[in-house]
Amino acid sequence: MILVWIIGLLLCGGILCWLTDTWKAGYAKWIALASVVADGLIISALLVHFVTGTGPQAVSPYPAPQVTTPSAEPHAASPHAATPWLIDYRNTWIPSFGISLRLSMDGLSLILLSLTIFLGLLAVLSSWKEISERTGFFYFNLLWTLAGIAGVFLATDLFLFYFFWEVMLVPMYLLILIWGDSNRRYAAYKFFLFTQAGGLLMLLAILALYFIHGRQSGTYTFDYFAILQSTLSPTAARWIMLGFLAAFAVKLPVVPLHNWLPDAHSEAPTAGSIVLAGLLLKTGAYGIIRFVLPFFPQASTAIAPWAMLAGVISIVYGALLAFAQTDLKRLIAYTSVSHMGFVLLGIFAMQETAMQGVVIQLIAHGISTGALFAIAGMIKERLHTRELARMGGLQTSMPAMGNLAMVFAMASLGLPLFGNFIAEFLILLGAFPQYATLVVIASTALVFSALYCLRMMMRVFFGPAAPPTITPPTASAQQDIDSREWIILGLLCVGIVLLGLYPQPVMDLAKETIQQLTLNFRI
Amino acid sequence: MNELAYIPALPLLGFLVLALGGRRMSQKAVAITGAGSVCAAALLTMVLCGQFFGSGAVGAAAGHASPASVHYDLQLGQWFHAGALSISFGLRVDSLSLVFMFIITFVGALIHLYSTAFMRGDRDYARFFACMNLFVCAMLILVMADNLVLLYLGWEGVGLCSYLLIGFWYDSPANCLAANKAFIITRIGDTALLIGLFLLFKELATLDIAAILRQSPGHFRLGSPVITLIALLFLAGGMGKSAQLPLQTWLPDAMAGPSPVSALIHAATMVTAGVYLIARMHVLFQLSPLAMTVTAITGALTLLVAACSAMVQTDIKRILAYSTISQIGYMFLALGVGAYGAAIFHFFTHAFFKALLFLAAGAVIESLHHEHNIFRMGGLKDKLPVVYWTFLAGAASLAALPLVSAGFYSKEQILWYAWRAANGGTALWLAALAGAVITAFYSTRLLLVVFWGEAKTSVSSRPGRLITIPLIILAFLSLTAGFVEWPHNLLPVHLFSGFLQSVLPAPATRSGGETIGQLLAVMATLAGIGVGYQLYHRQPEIGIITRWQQRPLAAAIRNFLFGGWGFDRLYDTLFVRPLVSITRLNRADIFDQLYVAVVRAARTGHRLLSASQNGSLRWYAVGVLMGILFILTLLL
Amino acid sequence: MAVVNIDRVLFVAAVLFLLGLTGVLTRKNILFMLISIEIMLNAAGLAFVAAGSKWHQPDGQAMFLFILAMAAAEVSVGLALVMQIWHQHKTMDVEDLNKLKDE
Amino acid sequence: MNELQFQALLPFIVLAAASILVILSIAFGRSHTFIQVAGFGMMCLVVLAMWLVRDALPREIAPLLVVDGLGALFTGLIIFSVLVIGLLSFIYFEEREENPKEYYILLFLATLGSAVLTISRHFISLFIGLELLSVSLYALIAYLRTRNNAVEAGMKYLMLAALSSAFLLFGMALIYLETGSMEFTGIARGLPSSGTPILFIMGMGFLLVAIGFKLALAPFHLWAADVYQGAPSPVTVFIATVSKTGVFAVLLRFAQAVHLQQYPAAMTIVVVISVASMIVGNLLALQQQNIKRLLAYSSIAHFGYLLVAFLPGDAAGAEAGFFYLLAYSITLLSAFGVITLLSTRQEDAGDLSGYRGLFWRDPVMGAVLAVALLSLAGIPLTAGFLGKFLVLGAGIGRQLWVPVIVLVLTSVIGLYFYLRVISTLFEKMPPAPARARPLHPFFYYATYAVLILLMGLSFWLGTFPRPAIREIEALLNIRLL
Repeated sequence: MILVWIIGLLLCGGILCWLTDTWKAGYAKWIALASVVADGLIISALLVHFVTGTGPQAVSPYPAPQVTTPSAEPHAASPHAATPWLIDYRNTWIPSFGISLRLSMDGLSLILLSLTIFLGLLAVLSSWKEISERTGFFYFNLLWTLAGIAGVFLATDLFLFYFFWEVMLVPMYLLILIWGDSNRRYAAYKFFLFTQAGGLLMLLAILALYFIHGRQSGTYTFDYFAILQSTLSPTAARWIMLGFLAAFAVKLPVVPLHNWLPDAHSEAPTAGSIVLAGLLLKTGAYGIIRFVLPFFPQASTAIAPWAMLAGVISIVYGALLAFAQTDLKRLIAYTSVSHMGFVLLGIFAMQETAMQGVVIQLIAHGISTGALFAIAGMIKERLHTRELARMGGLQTSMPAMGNLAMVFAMASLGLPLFGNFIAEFLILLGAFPQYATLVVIASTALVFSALYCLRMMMRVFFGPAAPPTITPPTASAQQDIDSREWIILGLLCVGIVLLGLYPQPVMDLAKETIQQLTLNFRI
Repeated sequence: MNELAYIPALPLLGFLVLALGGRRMSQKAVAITGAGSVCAAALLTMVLCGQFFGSGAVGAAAGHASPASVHYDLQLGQWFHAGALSISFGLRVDSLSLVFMFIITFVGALIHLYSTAFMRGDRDYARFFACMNLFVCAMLILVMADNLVLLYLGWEGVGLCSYLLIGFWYDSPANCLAANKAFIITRIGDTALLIGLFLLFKELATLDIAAILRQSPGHFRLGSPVITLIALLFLAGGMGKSAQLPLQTWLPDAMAGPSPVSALIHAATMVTAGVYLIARMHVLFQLSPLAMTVTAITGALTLLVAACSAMVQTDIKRILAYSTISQIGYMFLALGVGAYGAAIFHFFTHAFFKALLFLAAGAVIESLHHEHNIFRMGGLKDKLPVVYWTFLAGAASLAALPLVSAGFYSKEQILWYAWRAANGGTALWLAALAGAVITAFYSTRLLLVVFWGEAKTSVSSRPGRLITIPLIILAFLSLTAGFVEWPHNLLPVHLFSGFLQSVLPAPATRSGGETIGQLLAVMATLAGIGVGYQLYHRQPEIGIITRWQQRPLAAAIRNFLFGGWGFDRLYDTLFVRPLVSITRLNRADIFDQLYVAVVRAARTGHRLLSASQNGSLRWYAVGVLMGILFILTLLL
Repeated sequence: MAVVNIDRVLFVAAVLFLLGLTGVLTRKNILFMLISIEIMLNAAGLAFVAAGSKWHQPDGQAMFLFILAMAAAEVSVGLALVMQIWHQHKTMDVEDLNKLKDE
Repeated sequence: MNELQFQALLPFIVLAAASILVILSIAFGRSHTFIQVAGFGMMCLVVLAMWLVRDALPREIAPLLVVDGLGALFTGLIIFSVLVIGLLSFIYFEEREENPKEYYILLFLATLGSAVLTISRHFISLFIGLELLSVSLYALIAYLRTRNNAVEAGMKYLMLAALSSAFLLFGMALIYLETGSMEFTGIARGLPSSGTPILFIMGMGFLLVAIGFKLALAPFHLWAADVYQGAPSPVTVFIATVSKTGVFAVLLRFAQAVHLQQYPAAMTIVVVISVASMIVGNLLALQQQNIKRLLAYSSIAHFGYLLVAFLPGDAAGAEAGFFYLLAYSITLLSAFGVITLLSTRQEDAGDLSGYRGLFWRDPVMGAVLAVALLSLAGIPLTAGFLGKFLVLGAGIGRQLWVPVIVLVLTSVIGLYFYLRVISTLFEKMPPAPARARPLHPFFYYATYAVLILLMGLSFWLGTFPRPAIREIEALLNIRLL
């Protein structure tokens, strides 16, 4: 039930924002903040309970009469072994199609959920001043996007999953379309069309799965745990998996399906960029971990080398493009492509260490890239530009921001002390034994990431200040970050360092899930 | 043994204080925090040394103690563990680490004191000390780590600090570029090291240093490809950090940083991290003769190449930079021939005299309002007496002036091992010898040109006491530090090697020829000094140089050496330009075209179909008919 | 009554139908188009009658009556529109009716 | 005709009576408002009648009609649509300074025709219903003789519709000739057990042509855009929803009766038609600037989707099909409602530029239109999504991969132009043109309310379709075996 609350709070909060704004401007942001904070409290309570507290009391969400099919499908094995599921909520929705309103939470979802709320909070804060017009509707969209994302992380009914998957798109689309930058329309279209194309293919796959399972077991249902029990013919498995992968690969994104990302990220308002980079990309990874691997063990082992190859390509290609960009936000956007490549690499290594790395990477990337986007937004508020050519020497006028930016730049180039290093280290280490060559190629990204991060720092904060003819010095252009921005960046900074120094709690939370998963792939 | 933790913790604390509150603190407060933290760390280290000696490590020196190495362990707690991997914040201090810790904290403390005066009035006083403290902390972690991941943390940390400090005066693009260059080139080495880590973990399933050293002899065949690969990857890591061929190009540019930085990071400590790594992992290298040879050759080549470049430089700091590269070359040579102790010993002495030289150079530069070109200096002998005498000591030590200078003892040892050690050889020895000559030569040149002759630039300011005291201390040490270890045919004093032997095995040597070797070494030094004196002091003969300058060939050679053997240009054409141009070309992301094509196709389809909606009723009727015919054809 | 050969009648109907169709497609004058459509409808009616007689059922004829009625209604509306067109455009040419189309 | 059958027919009789009532009240010179209200009342009566006779179902009124669940369902949808359309019509026509009264006669006649279609089980009733529908539509389309080329539109529709009905008749004649029966069931019986005679196939083809024309499926779609654009907005939405609903109902019934799915040839035709419609419709709409034309093209595509649900010919298919139609009707009604409200006296609000920043100018209408478009695009939370979902399900259940894949791909194309319109709605607001205050505030706001209601309905169907689906299933099961 509490899971429903988490999502419901956001939805209601959003509607409230919209309504109040129509008659009393200025309340919206507070309501938004309140609802996010409330969610934050719930989540932190959960975190405290499950991390420090008595630890996961596993609820077994598997259908009572266990059908352990003696089949080649390994995941039909040990569902009774300590299940990773912490909370399970179900309610009927459209019984005639076996669609139920089912939300379940395991360590992984909990982690990503907390990330969602954390970044959501910062997104609200970071648009505090930036959004001056139609605030109500803005926060409505923002909160609904968050709700959709939270739903995606919790849904364990395929239909419901798809439902949330789509729900998070439209508000995001509007965020980009209405509050975006100069080229927003194009970016918004691109974002929506890419993701929707992928999503529809996934819908096909889901339906196919639904019917196959129905034919086998006689009960037509979209329930995740029920479908987990069904066995697929290899060909069917391959095609259906491709359907799922299409959606997730677009979201992740994997080269060459990544083209929506730079435009969307760079045109979106700051909050939008934070949510996009920090959360939306994660849904893709989450989808692969939650659905693709458990549903199609054989098929995914078969495709693993190619997937990892794609991951490596994304890593290198994204890094190279990031190096070439002249637009700050585009640069950061391409770094995401590179970083998410690591995620793909790690997932399909199908190996515990790498998988742990993936989980860390999801959070670390969310924080570091989110922070970079926040900084880019602050710079844009001051200089009214995203062009690297029109920046420079900002360290003089705003040292604090410069130093913080340095922290996050270092984080995203994978320096130890920061979460990203742990993530990349674990991923590479885990993948190395089987796929040495790929890992070696991927490791070159460490150099490339240094290239683009240092270039960014140099162009933005170091060197001589841009001549006033290019960027007219305004009063705002001089002032360093204020207390609100301090809070935002400070929180992120603490987060990323904590993750780098003490990642263990996160890893322990995800452990159960991951072991359950990698159980199927023991070589 | 909890003091261990405080040693790196104190500088860290200093860093945190300065980083968070630095901009609101007075310069005095900043200086006290910055320097104080490191001094405290230094004191702690001394205490630690004392305890260490007390705990019978010296007994080991006499040779009758058990070879089981004396060491202190401290577990600060779990870092992370996943699957088979388990990493902890564990410190492990044995004699090797202790030597490094001593240098880091002690020399570091002196340099911090120096900087408090040197950097006074700088806009970013606090930032400077923050970075310096962070550096000391990271370096300490690097040498104290008990597992490779923690070591890597320190390894990258020092890289970061070096980057920050090279680009400390960020408003000139040149400095930023130098900083980036330093970071990226070392990063290449780091990546190699990381891959080495992966490989090692794949083989041994642990990254704990002690465990690795224990298990690898049993696990790897002697000279098996795997171990060779691992050793070479580690070597590559060392090359990056220690500016060895072919990754040496960043160090000369790194002189863009303030002089104390050059002294601490780019002379005394960070650049020797590679030496530490290899010494620490010597077991792996022992297992792979090939790797050893490569190391030795790298060292030999580097020391020659760098020394030659140092001969012709005109920027005082660049001269010192090249000499640093070349001296580290000596250490690599020693490592390569298995004389780990000798390498560490040379590191020990080198830290003193090279730090001294840099600091002195800094003092000179300051007092000549930022003049770097040695040929516009001169005649400072009487204007800056303290600086002169200390510099003299440093230069003598660098040139390895026999008996009276620390450099002599360490270098002589290396020369001898290069010749006589099991996997040493005449070629290596000759290379080292030639290096010695050149070193002596350019040290003389440096000294004479800067301090003798007539003044060319007026002295603006005299260095204060905070600057001179560290100089004097270092000068003293760079003369006397060598006495802890004598060539065994002169005096049976082997404190240093005895101290280390518990960790680092002494190399097998072919006995004989000590005296010859020493004589030759001495002669080499004296020859170098003599030539330098001839060319740069005896006024009439100064013409020789100028006459050479006229000769095109000589000029060409000189420029070639001056440009650091054209490595920069090579890399520029091989890697940098292609990379940049390719990425520029693809800035618009080629894959976009794919989707543009799709869109274009759809638009075309729209246009074609839209043409059919031409509003003519008869055309529509025809359309219907067409449809019918189509259907009928389908049916029949 | 004399038994008529169904196929022939059907053939006639088909011919009529095609004639009407060609009329619709070839004539430009709205009136003539309407007339051709009438012909087509009647062809269909004829076919119905034939079919009805084949099965000896009244349905065919019944259907024919309906067709007549419907044709009448249709033509009446059609003619009304024709008048409107004449008022507005002063023409009977369908090709002039092309205000509505894609740009 | 016993009185049970009479009962069963009651709603339709009331419906017929409605038009007569209108005629009378015109004769007695009642006002537009009166007629409006009366018509509204009559429609409510029809609904009431349906509620009363729900137990009398299913009834067969041999040989022409059969009143069963399917008929009731579709008739219900038709009546519902007409209720809304009637409301829309009032302000539309009242403000057009035409003489609007006769309009209602035609409207109700057309409705009757369409309703008859839904219950017809015989060629004659089919024919009567269809012609009743078409002939009144000719007049309806051209009703506003002098405004935006209504007459041209009417003429085009008349010609082509007549052409198609000629084909329809000829096809019927051929089938009759072969099978000796004009009842759907009889046709199935009359067929020779082995092999299907050529004439029958041809007749089937002609039949499909006529149906395809009415549903504006490619390649018989050419008329749609022009007629949609030329016709008065309420009539346009009538064509889009009511007439098509009736035709689809009869298609469904006919197919079920003769087991159309058994003829691979026929099925290939349907597949080809549906695929063609999806592609053609979406591509045509891609850069269309006139929203009425755009909706026309999108309707082409949507009926292409609908055929995918028709293909399996099983219960799931019918269910999906009806739900889709329901969602589609609701959506179109709200969309055209907005168009109607925005139309000026001179011309309908066709051009997209008129919608710039609508969301900020008039949030309610903006929201309604946006939601309608999202529903057309099949985005969750809206009825359209569930419709599309069910259709896909029906298709995949029978492994109809080709049309299903095409559906997915084309609906991505479709998404583009829906987004285009939506982004227009959200554009920065230009100086808003001063809108004349409504002449008839009551009806104006009533319309508003209805629009909001429709939006809510769309959300409701999209999120909690459970009751609706239960009802649909229940009704579809009420049938004669």
